[in-house]
Amino acid sequence: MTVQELPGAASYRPTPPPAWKPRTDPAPLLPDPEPYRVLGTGAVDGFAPELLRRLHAELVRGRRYNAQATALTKQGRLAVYPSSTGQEACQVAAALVLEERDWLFPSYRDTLAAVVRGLDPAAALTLLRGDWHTGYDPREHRIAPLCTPLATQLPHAVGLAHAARLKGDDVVALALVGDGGTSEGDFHEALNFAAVWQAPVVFLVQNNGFAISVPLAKQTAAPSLAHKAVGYGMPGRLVDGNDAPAVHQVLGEAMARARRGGGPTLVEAVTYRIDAHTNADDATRYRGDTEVAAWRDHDPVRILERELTGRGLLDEAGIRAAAEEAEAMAARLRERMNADAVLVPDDLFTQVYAEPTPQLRAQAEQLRAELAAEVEGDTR
Amino acid sequence: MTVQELPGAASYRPTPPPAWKPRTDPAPLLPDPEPYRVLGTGAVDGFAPELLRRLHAELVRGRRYNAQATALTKQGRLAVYPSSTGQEACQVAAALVLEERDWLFPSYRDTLAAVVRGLDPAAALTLLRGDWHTGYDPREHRIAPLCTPLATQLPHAVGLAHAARLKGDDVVALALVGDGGTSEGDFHEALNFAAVWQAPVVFLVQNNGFAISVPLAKQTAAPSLAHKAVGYGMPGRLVDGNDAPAVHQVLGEAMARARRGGGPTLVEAVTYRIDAHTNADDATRYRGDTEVAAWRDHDPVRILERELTGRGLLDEAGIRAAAEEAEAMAARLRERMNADAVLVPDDLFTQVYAEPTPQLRAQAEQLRAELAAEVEGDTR
Amino acid sequence: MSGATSRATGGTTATAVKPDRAARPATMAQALQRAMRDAMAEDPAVHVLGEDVGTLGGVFRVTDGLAKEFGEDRCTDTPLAEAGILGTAVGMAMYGLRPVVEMQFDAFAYPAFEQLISHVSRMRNRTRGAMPLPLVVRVPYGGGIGGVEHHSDSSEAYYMATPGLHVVTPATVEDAYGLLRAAIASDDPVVFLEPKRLYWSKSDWSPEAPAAVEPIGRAVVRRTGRSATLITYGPSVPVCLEAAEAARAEGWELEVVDLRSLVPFDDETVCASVRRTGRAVVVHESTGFGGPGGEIAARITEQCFHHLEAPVLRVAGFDIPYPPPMLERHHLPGVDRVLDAVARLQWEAEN
Amino acid sequence: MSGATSRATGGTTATAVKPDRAARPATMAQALQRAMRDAMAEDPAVHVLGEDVGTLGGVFRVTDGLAKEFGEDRCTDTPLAEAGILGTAVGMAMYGLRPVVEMQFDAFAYPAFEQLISHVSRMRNRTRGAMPLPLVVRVPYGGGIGGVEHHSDSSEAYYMATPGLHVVTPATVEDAYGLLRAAIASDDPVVFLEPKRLYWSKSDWSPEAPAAVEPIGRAVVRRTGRSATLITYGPSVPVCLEAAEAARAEGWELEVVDLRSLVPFDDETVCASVRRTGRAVVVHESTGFGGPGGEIAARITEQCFHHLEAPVLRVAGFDIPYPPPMLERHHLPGVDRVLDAVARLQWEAEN
Ligand SMILES: Cc1ncc(C[n+]2csc(CCOP(=O)(O)OP(=O)(O)O)c2C)c(N)n1
Ligand SMILES: Cc1ncc(C[n+]2csc(CCOP(=O)(O)OP(=O)(O)O)c2C)c(N)n1
Ligand SMILES: [Mg+2]
Ligand SMILES: [Mg+2]
Repeated sequence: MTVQELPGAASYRPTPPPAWKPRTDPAPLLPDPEPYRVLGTGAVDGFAPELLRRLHAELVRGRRYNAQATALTKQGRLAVYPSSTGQEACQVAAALVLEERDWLFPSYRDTLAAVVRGLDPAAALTLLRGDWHTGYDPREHRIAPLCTPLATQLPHAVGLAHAARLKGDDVVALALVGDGGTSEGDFHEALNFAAVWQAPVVFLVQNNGFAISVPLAKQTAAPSLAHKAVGYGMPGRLVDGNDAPAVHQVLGEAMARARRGGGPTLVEAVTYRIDAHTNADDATRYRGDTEVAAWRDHDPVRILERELTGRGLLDEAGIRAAAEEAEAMAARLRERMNADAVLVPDDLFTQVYAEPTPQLRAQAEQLRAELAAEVEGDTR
Repeated sequence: MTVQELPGAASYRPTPPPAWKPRTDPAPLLPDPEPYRVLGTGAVDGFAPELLRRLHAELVRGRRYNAQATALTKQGRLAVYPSSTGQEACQVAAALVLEERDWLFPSYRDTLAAVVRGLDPAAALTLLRGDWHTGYDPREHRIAPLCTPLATQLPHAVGLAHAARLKGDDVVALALVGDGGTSEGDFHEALNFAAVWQAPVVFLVQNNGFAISVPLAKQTAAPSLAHKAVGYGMPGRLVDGNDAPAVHQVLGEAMARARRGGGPTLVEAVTYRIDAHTNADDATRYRGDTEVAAWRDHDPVRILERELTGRGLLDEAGIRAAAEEAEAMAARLRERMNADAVLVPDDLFTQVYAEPTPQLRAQAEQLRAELAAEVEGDTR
Repeated sequence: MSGATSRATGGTTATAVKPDRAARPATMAQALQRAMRDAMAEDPAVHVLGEDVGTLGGVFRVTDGLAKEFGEDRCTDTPLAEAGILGTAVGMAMYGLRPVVEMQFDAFAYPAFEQLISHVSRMRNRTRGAMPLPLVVRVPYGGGIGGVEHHSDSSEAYYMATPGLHVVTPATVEDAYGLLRAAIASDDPVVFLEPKRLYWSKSDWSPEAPAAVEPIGRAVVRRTGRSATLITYGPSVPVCLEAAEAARAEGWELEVVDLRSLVPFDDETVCASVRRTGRAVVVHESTGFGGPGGEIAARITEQCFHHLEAPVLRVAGFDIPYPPPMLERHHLPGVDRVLDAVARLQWEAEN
Repeated sequence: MSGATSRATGGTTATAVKPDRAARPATMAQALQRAMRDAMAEDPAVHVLGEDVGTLGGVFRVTDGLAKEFGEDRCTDTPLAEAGILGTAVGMAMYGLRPVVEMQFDAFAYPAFEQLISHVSRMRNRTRGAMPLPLVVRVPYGGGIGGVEHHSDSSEAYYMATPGLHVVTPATVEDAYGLLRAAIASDDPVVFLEPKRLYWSKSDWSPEAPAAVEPIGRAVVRRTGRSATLITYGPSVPVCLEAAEAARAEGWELEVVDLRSLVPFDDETVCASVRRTGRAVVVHESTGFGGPGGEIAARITEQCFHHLEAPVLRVAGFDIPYPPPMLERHHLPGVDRVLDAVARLQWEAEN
């Protein structure tokens, strides 16, 4: 190519790259600069008193559940318990925004959300007591198994929501993940698939400040975790995770959006893990009392109770009733958990495949023979 | 807790979550709404004519390199060639912004960047001719091996940059990835580590519109790929990837920022893959001629040449000189590639470990014996 | 395996196709495509997803035409992220679909290992059968196609070491169809390994009269012989058949067993053959050390020790990363190496 | 393995510590900690990184005190992303550092498999030796600690099937120190498998007079005996020693070989023992099918066939996903199962 060939070279302005245009307007995707709050604001007026009281009762029950489960670890009745004390507003709201046909995708810390959704409180602890991994039928309850490998449940939620939409079913999936879990590649891939497919799924990040011992500052440099949404082309919402009505409202809006075909939303709930990571963890190694104390001041149960009593929506009798209901639940749970689980060794082999392979049948036979010999040895 | 215990319940406003504050101001992280351009704007005046002419000469050489390498696939001299025709502005600018001590992390499509950085044009094709995987010493050239598994080179770049900073060395790493590669989990994890560690690394996404046959619209719903930056807390920049001075400037600013301790930047260069994915691909199966034609109008070589000739910074002699230099390079490359590579079968075993295991020594012995028997068989 | 065949029978193809039962040359790639096509036509729950599987029809064209026939919702070009592909497929299967996932190449399945090991292989067991995952992961594997790095891995050892997966690999055009139909029909997750260098292998086959769907878990004797047994699968089956042919000149009648299914493993067929011949060589492309051959040789020895005239030998790839195209012929187990191994089966003892 | 020891010799510890060569009870976790501490003190290129390794000192406290002594730049709490941890460690090694990566549990190493297989194991080979990757991936593995799902996997088969990696696992407090020092000193990538249930096993050991750094690749005979050889490693070594003790009552003198290194494999020591005893049982926790035992049994048979009085038997975990804590004792190979296998070694033949 030479100069001669180029028409009007001096006045030439290059064509812009033909394909480029923003795919979505970024502005509406950005979260508010502050976590959204309801308690202590006029927004409380917009809530039905029944919902507020229901939230309160569930928070009280949830707090009790956490305490009871932690106590069960001390009695050796649970192998481990990752408590959600301090995060009950997220747990309760996540369960209550769901329609019956919707799906919940919990992590190991979200037993409580499963219980609030209706799962038997003892069944929800099956995994954590050292019994078989899922103590309930996920399809019956539309609760995926409590997931341990971090963020791996998120693509499942996307796939399920996408499948439901393809089938024409009105189903939304709500997937829970921690602040630490947002660093995993699966978080990224799941959110991207969800946005590209416009899948009816809502992601709730419970930012409780820590991934075991690692504080948020070592986990991310982002303005907030909700800001990650913009990179996928979905809206990001930031909410006070201890403000139960606020979480309920923000999640509810995201669910509604997903339900009407508006695609996924990323919600970051700012909260705090009051207990150690699990009963086996020693939180004093990595954080001080003052921080914990500051968060205790912003306790989800307490701030809702204050608001409701202050507004005359809840009286002493109501509070007592909630506490009693929680106590009864704890008593039933203790009783259930004090019974030894009965596990059948043969079950090791029955569900690896639809039908055991010849090799597994032989191994089951071997184990049966061993156990029979043991019994024989014992009787002799 | 009862109502009585709560002081001033009616006027209570909950404490805000104590730990929450944005970690960074999101506004400066957001990319411009339009890809940044230099050609056809007054910004050209800010560039040294030598740099502009150098860019032009390298673009011409690069275009020729792509054509020659593609021709070599037809002659069976290369196993495969993923051409960067149409993307030469990115390739050239990426190489030229680097100081000698900096590191380049290329993907399989970025042979040209390695060549512009100074790698022997034939050595750069070692992998693609079916010879050993890296035909050069990465440490000598500070060019990581051309990476095939998508986005997996990005954490390497972060780790290397981080290590250099820990050692107190003034080294910046520039890592290249495609639009498709941004969907991989490794992209996410690398950018997050980079931002948390404030590593001196720059990520350049060459958004060429396709991942093999998959168009950008099936890859992401984000406003732009540069918008992903905000979710990591690093600045995102959007640039016209066919405008060589613009790419050079934007990358240069990001490199300078990284060098002075300002941390990583994500740059999206909007460009287009003019050729098929590789010589083995048939692009007519997934895209039409009009789209390609529109992009040919915005060809990086042509728009720079027009601008320079229009401004009197380049004349016919200069254009001819660039073409001749490119032709000479192509001739040398042909010559080099027409010579058969000499590979030693024994090398299969020598570099698996620092020292071959006893097993590998035995296997090498076996192969030597087999080959000796073959030769014997042949001579007989 | 009743589960394996439960869905493959019954039902008619949705689109009427002219019946033409005459066998004519077809490639393995075509048979695989046809298997997916027929499964999709019969069962709306079958979905295909992966990188470039839609518009392009896959880089090996194995999914050619599926998006056109069934729409992009049934055959979907996904974003480029293998863990995401498999992870979303898990979710789809949880909702009752039967996803068929394509990994573009063996080495590009590695990002999906966590989903495969921690979820795909365990979901049924974890939920005590409440949530089976009927999904297929198709993985083109193996070398011999002149592919540059990461395009020629034999990764079957990883899958075999993961309980809860079926691992299947065809060696013939017929089996490609039959086994893929069985895999899609299975209520268990199946890793379906497709020998890349056999994609274009041809044989006479009629898409209208395909063989009955094979139950998963049965090996087949491809050639009978009394001297020794070659045990192999996938890309090495043609090598062993050629070796068996060549061995006749040396006076050996070699039996060739095509495993077809690595998991479940067909001890019965394999051991019956080895007990007959008394000698065995396991042949595969995968590295020897830690590769499938160790398991196979060990279990044969456990079960047939007193029938063995010689130790079970292995002919495998060297214990090295897959080499570059210019050297791969030295790495791949060929006819000569198989015959060398047969020669080392201690024939003197007999004479 | 000269490369394996090149850096471990020479140099003095940076911080003066009172020499105290008296042995006293130490746990394996302490010995591992000490190995990293001493390596970090000797060589500023050694960096430790992983989830919770800094402030907390790791969930098993194996990195306890390192961040305090060497600063957070030398012992770093990373973001929670295993591929990112290993991938950045690759980059650090490319720049000349010697990263020691901790994976928090066996099953949480799976997200890092692509980096491990496609890069860690191949970088030296790919660059023809120009870019070795001297890095260590520490993986707590195995069961028997009552861990819930994903906390008890035995994943060694995956690593063994990946050429380019060394795979090492200690069974004693002394070896924990010596082998980890050797691993950190190695110019090759080492997957260092730490038997979780031995973390708190104790023996008399002096951190001030540790045994010489072990070269990687040597098995050791832990107990001599003439009746049969038990071949094992890591968490199963104490089981086999106990079985050998119990076997005396039945009149068997069992030899116990602790492999210590799965890759490279010490054929010499193993085969010398089996040739002496004529009988062998391989014992490990990992699943039997596709597990390490197949390779081990197959290579012993190949090399010692005419010395074998019985087939090499395997005692392994069942071919199932690791079971829940309440059932794990049925899964784990214990003394009884080992003795049962010994009893099946065809003793009648001899009498
Ligand atoms: C893939 C993976 N890596 C590591 C772990 C071990 N682990 C369990 S919980 C946890 C911290 C998770 O933090 P976060 O996501 O913030 O959730 P939280 O525990 O605070 O609810 C870690 C590292 C795991 N479960 N999965
Ligand atoms: C992990 C992984 N998965 C799949 C592939 C196969 N593959 C090679 S190139 C390519 C498309 C890449 O697209 P993009 O990132 O946009 O880069 P481009 O080729 O356009 O430069 C794919 C899917 C791969 N190399 N690595
Ligand atoms: Mg957290
Ligand atoms: Mg692209």
